Amino acid sequence: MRHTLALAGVLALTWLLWSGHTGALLLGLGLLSVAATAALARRMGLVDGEGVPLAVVRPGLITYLPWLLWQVVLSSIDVGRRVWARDPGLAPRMLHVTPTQATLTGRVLYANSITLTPGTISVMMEDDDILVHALHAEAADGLASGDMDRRVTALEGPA
Amino acid sequence: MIVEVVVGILLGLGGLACITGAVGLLRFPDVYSRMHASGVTDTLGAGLVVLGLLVWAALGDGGWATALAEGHAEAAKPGLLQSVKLVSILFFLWVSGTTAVHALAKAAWLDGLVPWTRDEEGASSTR
Amino acid sequence: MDPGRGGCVIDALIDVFLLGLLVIVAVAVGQSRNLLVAVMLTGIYSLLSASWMLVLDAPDVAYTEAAVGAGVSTVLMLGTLALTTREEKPGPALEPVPLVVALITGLVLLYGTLDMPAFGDPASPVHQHVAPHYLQRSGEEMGIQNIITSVLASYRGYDTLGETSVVLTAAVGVFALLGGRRRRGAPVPEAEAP
Amino acid sequence: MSVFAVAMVAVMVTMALALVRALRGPTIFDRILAVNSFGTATVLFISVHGYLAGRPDFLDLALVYALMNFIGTLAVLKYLHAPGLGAADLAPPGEEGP
Repeated sequence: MRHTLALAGVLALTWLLWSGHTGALLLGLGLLSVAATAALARRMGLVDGEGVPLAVVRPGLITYLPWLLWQVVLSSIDVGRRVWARDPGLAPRMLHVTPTQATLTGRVLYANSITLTPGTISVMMEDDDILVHALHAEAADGLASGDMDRRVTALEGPA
Repeated sequence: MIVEVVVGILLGLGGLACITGAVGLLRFPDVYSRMHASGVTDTLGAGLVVLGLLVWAALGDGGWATALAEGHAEAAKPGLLQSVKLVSILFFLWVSGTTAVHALAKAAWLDGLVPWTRDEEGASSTR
Repeated sequence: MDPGRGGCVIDALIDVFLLGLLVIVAVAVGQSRNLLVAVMLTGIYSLLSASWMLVLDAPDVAYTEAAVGAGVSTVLMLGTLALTTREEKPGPALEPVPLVVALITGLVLLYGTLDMPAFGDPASPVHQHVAPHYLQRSGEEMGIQNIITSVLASYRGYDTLGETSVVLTAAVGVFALLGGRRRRGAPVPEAEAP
Repeated sequence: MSVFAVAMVAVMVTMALALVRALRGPTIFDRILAVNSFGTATVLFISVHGYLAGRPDFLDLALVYALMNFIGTLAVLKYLHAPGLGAADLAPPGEEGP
């Protein structure tokens, strides 16, 4: 029920912010569509911890997201430099990293963070093993140092 | 005037990042490395361009922040709605781009596509 | 007020760019023997044509193109590929008669456009008849802010109802033809590789 | 607005380059990646064009595309690995398990 309510809330907020209408008729129609969508999603079995990932929303995101954003900028610039360089210096390699997060949500967040930063892409994800394609040695080393892993673990740590 | 300069810099850098990603898409040796290049377009390029548009929507001609500062709440509404949509666009581009690239890498890997590596440069046929 | 109009260089550039790419993609789709590649290229074609509709100030058509062209029709074409093969069977190299027919038809259509009113001409007949009424009064008559919606769903309600029943009939027919056979065939594969 | 024109040209160059990759392949994954990149560029094209033409009300369209592009990419990938696309959807609800 918590998830259904959260879904309905997000849907209603989206409806309101994307349309900007405040007339009674349109608000009523909007409410109707929100209710219908939430009910249908619930009936289809989409409303659970995976479909509505409430577990991702944590106070730690406030510090983690800016850090991740900065990493994305840094690695984008690095990849961009290689694109224009006469010799890109590519040495692609596959490597395995072992996530230390306890929950599945945490591991998915970690794998997605890996993919979001250019230079590393998570290819396969098993239970406690992520197969990563790294564009060059530095990207692989940066990932192997486990800095991002520690940050995501710290993010999920205190419940 | 200063707003236009800032917007111009953001849009220019964003455009440069977009082109960079696309050039990498052409130059890099195999599909896995090209994914990294397209990541530059998807993250930095899209981010900077949308950021530039956001600044314009807030502070440009008839932007919402300007309108609010002058006390025209009603005039600020379209700009605010645009900003919300721009943020949503960026959010979806980042979230869905990441997921799509991961799905693509996984599909290619499961399909048995071997990544290009430096030592088999001569043998690489993907170019 | 409308800096996008008025023969700016950038406007001409956008027009030439979009139309040029549309032609290139269309030729490439025709050339491709691999049908999966053709489907991918039609995806690009749809993206381009939606942008083109937007540039022509027809956002409603662009929405439809975005929702149908990029989303549903890709899936439908892939579904079709799943029922057939990925490679096109080689046909005859060049058929002169269809080529001539297509060329003549194209020329006649081009000739026909010469009689059309200029792009965006407010004095053209379509803007004189009932359109002003809809534009000015639909807000108070329907209470819906999107005029296209009120035209489709109310002023032209019976027409839309007819269209919808045609689409429904077609869908039911397709399901009746294809659905039953699929179900009786091989057991439904569980999603193996997750 | 010359500011937006610059971004517009950059986005168009991006689209053209992505199209070249889509035409050249060589693997199907290259083409899917190129289409995905092209889609991102189109979303930016539509967003910037709204501001260039002074009518930024059509951002919804970019929003629709940002979502549709993703669905299209996933549909193609799903087809590649389970060519019976939609087989599970056609099955009666009872057969699918929980």
